[in-house]
Amino acid sequence: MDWQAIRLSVELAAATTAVLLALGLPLAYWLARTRWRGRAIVEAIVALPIVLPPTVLGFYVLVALGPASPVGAAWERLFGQGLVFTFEGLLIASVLYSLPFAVQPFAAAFATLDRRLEEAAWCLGVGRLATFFKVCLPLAWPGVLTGIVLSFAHTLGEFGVVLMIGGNIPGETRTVSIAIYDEVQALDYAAAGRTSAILLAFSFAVLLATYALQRRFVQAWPVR
Amino acid sequence: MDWQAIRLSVELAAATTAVLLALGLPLAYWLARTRWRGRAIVEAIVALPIVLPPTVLGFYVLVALGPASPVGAAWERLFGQGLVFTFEGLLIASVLYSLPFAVQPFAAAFATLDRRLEEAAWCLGVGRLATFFKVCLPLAWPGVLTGIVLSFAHTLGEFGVVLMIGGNIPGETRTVSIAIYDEVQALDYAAAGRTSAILLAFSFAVLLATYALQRRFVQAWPVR
Amino acid sequence: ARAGEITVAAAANLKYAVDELVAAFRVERPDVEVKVTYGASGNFFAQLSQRAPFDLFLSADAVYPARLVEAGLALDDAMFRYATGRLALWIPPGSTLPVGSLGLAALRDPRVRRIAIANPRHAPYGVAAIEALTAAGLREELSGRLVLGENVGQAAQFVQSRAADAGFIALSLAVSPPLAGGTHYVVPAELHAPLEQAGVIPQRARDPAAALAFRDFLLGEHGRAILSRFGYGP
Amino acid sequence: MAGSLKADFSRRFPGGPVVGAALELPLDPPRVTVLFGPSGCGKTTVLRCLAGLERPDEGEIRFGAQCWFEAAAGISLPAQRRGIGFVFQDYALFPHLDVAANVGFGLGGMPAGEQRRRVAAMLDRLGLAGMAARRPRELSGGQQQRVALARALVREPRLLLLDEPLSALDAVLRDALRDELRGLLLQAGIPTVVVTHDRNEALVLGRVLQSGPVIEVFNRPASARVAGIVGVETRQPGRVVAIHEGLAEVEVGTARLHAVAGPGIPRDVLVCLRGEDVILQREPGPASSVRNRLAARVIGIQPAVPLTRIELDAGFPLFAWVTRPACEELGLAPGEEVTALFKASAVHLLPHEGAPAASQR
Amino acid sequence: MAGSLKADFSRRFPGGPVVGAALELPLDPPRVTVLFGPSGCGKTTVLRCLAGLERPDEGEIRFGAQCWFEAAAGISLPAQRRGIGFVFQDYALFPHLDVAANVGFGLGGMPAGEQRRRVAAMLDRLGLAGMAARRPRELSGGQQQRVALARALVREPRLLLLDEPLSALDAVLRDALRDELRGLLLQAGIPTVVVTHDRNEALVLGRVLQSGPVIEVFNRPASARVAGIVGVETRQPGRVVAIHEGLAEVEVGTARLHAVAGPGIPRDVLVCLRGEDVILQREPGPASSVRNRLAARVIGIQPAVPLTRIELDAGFPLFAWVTRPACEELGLAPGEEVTALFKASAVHLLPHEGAPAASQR
Ligand SMILES: Nc1ncnc2c1ncn2[C@@H]1O[C@H](COP(=O)(O)OP(=O)(O)OP(=O)(O)O)[C@@H](O)[C@H]1O
Ligand SMILES: Nc1ncnc2c1ncn2[C@@H]1O[C@H](COP(=O)(O)OP(=O)(O)OP(=O)(O)O)[C@@H](O)[C@H]1O
Ligand SMILES: [Mg+2]
Ligand SMILES: [Mg+2]
Repeated sequence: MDWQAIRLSVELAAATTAVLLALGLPLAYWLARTRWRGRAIVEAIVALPIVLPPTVLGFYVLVALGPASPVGAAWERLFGQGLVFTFEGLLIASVLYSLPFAVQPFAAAFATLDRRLEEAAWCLGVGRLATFFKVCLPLAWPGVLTGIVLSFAHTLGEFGVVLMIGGNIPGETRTVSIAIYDEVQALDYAAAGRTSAILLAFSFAVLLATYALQRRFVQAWPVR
Repeated sequence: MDWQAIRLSVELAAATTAVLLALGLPLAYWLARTRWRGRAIVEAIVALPIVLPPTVLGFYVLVALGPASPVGAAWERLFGQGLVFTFEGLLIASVLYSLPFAVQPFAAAFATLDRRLEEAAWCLGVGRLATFFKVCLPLAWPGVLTGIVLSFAHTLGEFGVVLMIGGNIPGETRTVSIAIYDEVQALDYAAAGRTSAILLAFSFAVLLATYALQRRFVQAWPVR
Repeated sequence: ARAGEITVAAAANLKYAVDELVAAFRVERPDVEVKVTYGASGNFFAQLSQRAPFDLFLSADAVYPARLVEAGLALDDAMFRYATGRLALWIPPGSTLPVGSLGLAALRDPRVRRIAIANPRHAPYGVAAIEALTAAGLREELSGRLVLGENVGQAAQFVQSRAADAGFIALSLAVSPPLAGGTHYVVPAELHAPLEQAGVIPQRARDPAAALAFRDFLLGEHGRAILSRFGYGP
Repeated sequence: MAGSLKADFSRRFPGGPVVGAALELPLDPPRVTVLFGPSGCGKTTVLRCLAGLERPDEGEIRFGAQCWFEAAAGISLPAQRRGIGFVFQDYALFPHLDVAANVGFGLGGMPAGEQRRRVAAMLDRLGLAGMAARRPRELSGGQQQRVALARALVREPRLLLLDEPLSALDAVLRDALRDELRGLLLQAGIPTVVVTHDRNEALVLGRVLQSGPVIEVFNRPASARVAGIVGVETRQPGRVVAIHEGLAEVEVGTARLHAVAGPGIPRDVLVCLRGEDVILQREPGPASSVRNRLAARVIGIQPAVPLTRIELDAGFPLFAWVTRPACEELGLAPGEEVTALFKASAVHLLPHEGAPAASQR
Repeated sequence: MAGSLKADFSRRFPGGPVVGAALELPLDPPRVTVLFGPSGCGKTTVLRCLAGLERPDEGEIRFGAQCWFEAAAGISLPAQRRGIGFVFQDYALFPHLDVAANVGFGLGGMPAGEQRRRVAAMLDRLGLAGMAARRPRELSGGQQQRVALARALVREPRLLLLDEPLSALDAVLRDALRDELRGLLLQAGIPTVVVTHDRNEALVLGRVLQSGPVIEVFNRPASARVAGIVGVETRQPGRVVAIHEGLAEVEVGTARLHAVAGPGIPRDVLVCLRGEDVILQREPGPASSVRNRLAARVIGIQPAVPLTRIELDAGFPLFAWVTRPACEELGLAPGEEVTALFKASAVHLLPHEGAPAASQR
């Protein structure tokens, strides 16, 4: 069993989700609140990455981040190591590809918030940032959780982009989804089945725990 | 330019989204409303398909729907044609794989609805189904739209499952994402770039129109 | 009206050769329409096991066809060898790596930080690449620099994008128009087991007659000539 | 419509109180019934149970011959089929629909023209003309409340449930709407249950729950609790020392009162007296039909509209409401001595169960 | 705190009305100012502008020496830094937090123990003890309103804005809380602006906007509009026929009245008279200080609490409020002839601008 691959996948999924929260929450909040007319353009662009087949997106990202590209070259000068075929490269690609799965549900959740609750918090002297964390985030929780779950699960299963950027290097960039793919391709269905079963069981446990725990929150919702 | 593939992709994405609306909305509504303790299990299961690499999921679906399977055999008896390597087979696989992208945002949107508005509709003699369409759906619109956009866009870009179930048969099951993939594989980057550009432009136009139009709805939200 | 229509499932490394074969076949048999689907042989195997509607399967190796014959899914219980592939080391245009003079030993150069190969777990060219490196006594030294593509096509892309500095790919690919600008070194055949490529006509072929016709064309003189032009051995 | 609305049920909130109700309202002729009670006593809960939005844990509800709810048989008619109109305490307007669509929401089956006509007429009636195209969030609180009212009324339901239907309105508009509402209800012949805190509203709109006509409840509250709610200012424990000829003599503090005594009056009573039944004079004055005539000292004066509230010590704390001119003419000021007069029939005796009535809430 | 809250601004709603305000409230000593106005006139909008939740289109707001808003300079201090407390018309409680967390929400910087102590004390004070762990949706409407009040008060803001703070409460609780609230405000020394529809609330809590002490406004409304709002029942157009010694003689309908006349009274006036300033007698009685003494016929009787409203024809429509005992003693009934008495000082004359005042809303 390729435990290394499983660990790497979980790390990648966790890191991707964390980055998406950090980037996606402010972006989504802005999208939900701005009255700027160009908002629809940004929303449409955010959704675009998933329109391309992952391998193809991966190829373009590979070119964009490769050592021949300005980004890749700059990175290499700074860190003495290329961006592609590294965990950092994988992370960037995963974040890009999973962006819509996080930002869209976040933005939808913020859009339906009752603004007056925010106003009430402001009137209590609570700053905008604190209000965001203490009022908006808990109230938008079902949508935020959806974004987290979709990003995390999708990164676990992602394969095309990761293969392209990562190069399938055991212990470094071979994720469990690539491992399973390889097993299927090698007609080793038994091994593929075992690895899939472990991945599914792990994911199921994580998801179940998440949903069971969130019930507590959700009970707060339906404002009677 | 492989217009056939583009047409097929759009048809598949539209059909998938339609089926996901029909299946996903009731399922999501139920998930958001039920007090059954097993709900978290169903929610976790719904999210599972995206944890597996698409090709691997496609492989299992292929086996599950293939002529040797009970489902495939029954279908063949009924319709005189197998399920795999047909549009119908593709549709089933796409729906399965995109299920979480639709159901999760739908459910999150329904979970934050103010139940009292539904109650108000019931008290006005409006039945549950009509209330769903006239109250719940418009109020959950940002979340529902998110689910639609994610399903549609993701089906356009989907490649692993579609390749496995469809078999990449030109004019029958070769979607545009597979076509681009093939072009990249053939190192024909010019063709891949052209097809990608068309796909992206089309998607961008559709998404932009969608988001621009929905502004009208969204203005109704923030319950002052 | 056409006498027949067949769909060929062909390994990705055949792309350029088979496109030309089809064009030539069309001249000979305008009544038969040939559609080709390129992809991973492993996927085709899985699909054929589920009775995919392919009339001819041209695998990248001999294992998948053998397994289909074993499973009783091949017409006449027979597979056919149609070519032997050759492994090539390819470096991108502009690279000054002296592959011409040093051969595989050129990979020792410290400028070579990444070497792309197809995944040896399931891709025959990947297996051959490992065998060649082993035979050349470079495996230990270079294994840390390997990156694995899904197939030789992806290995080529790694190099093309300069993400990798050299790659083991099929000779047929190295001589194809998109890669012709680079430099390649044909790995001596003795360094790896022969890359036999075989095919079958699936039992459920919709038009076995037309499929047989295309197979015979492929195995015939004209066909072999085209294949050899694309770097395939007999 | 014959018969009555009979309800007898209870609803337990886990971790909260138990709300019970037992009421019978005749449907013919249609009446307006007022649900009065302190904040949090369960008024909204009772309305929600009647509407079918909340399921009681026990009991039953019948509307005429129709069974709406029966816990034992597991019957519960859904809200849609009860034919009610409900105005929610916080309006519950549809934020995505404009005012006209909100009001017309329940008129689904009707031809569009008829629908439009009715909506327009109702908006006009409630002073909302010209706002048909606004969204709820573009309305003030009082405007929203009127839209909610219009939405419920326009369907001409067979039972109307109003939870504080006028609380967000200013005095003038409330007066106007109160009369308008009464007119509408009488005209349409819709039996109605109203929750309100406004005593005038209760009086104008209908009778108070469980206790006959309105005036009756205000004068003769059935319990110390109700006495507190309807605002009987003076509530003092007393002891009945004698009864003859239907007149009880009651000791309250250091004073003695006369009160009309019903049958079965216990020894320990709660003496209830409304402030506006107390007349203040400077001199004791000549004897008259007024039975109670107590010397009192003014303790405090609180001006209010339309009356001034006078706090007195008459051997026990006593409150009186007097008009402002009277207050001026009598030269009332703290420390002044006056005579307080009130009829025996104005004094209401309740059995007193130990706890001081003032803390009954 | 010295200085005053000065605000002079206007807010235009696209497709809606323009809301304007011009007010100056002294901050020292802190006062309670009441915003009175018909539904939809812009009271909530004014509060929201003061709070910094809504941006006026023009004008400025200064609090003491601090500039809160200035349209010309593009200055607008965010709500957080204005140090206000705001009770929303529909509460706006945080649904995901329990009562204690709602009330403690604004006490961020404080040590946890101190925070808990303050929250508990405030809950106790507003009759919410024992509900600390409930969620808002598990509270009744009135309980929610009190939580909103507690949340705003516990921070001891430097300006308190209350939008109908007691509307959801029953009479007894409202009386109790009104006094409690006044106590709290006086004690804490917090300048307050209250929006209310309740005249008693206005009177007890503070002075009415722009018009000096409360009693003044009720007696001498500055415009026909205000007169309507504060509930002056009798509003009739009249013509001044003579003025001497500060007393005007006014023709109203077929009757003549005497009124105290201020300077610059025009010929066409609106005669305003509060119902509780009218005394009814059976006989004309002896002469006294009462100037106006009109023969009138009873037209209608509407019982209300605490007074009965009598509609009279005295040559013009006249309303009077009398106590119930008085009503009974006088044997009032439609058609009966009575004498209506009221002092010249009770009649208030306003310039009349053509439109009949009764339809001014
Ligand atoms: N879901 C709930 N869980 C626990 N307690 C609840 C719940 N809903 C209501 N209660 C409690 O039940 C009681 C009755 O509530 P209800 O809303 O019926 O009161 P009300 O008479 O309408 O009061 P108000 O006049 O303040 O609106 C209240 O004490 C309230 O706190
Ligand atoms: N966003 C908006 N767009 C258009 N008009 C609006 C908007 N918000 C408020 N209004 C209008 O502005 C006026 C003032 O509203 P506001 O809420 O301040 O009234 P209010 O005095 O508080 O009334 P109430 O006593 O009924 O609560 C109303 O007529 C309302 O319809
Ligand atoms: Mg209530
Ligand atoms: Mg308001």
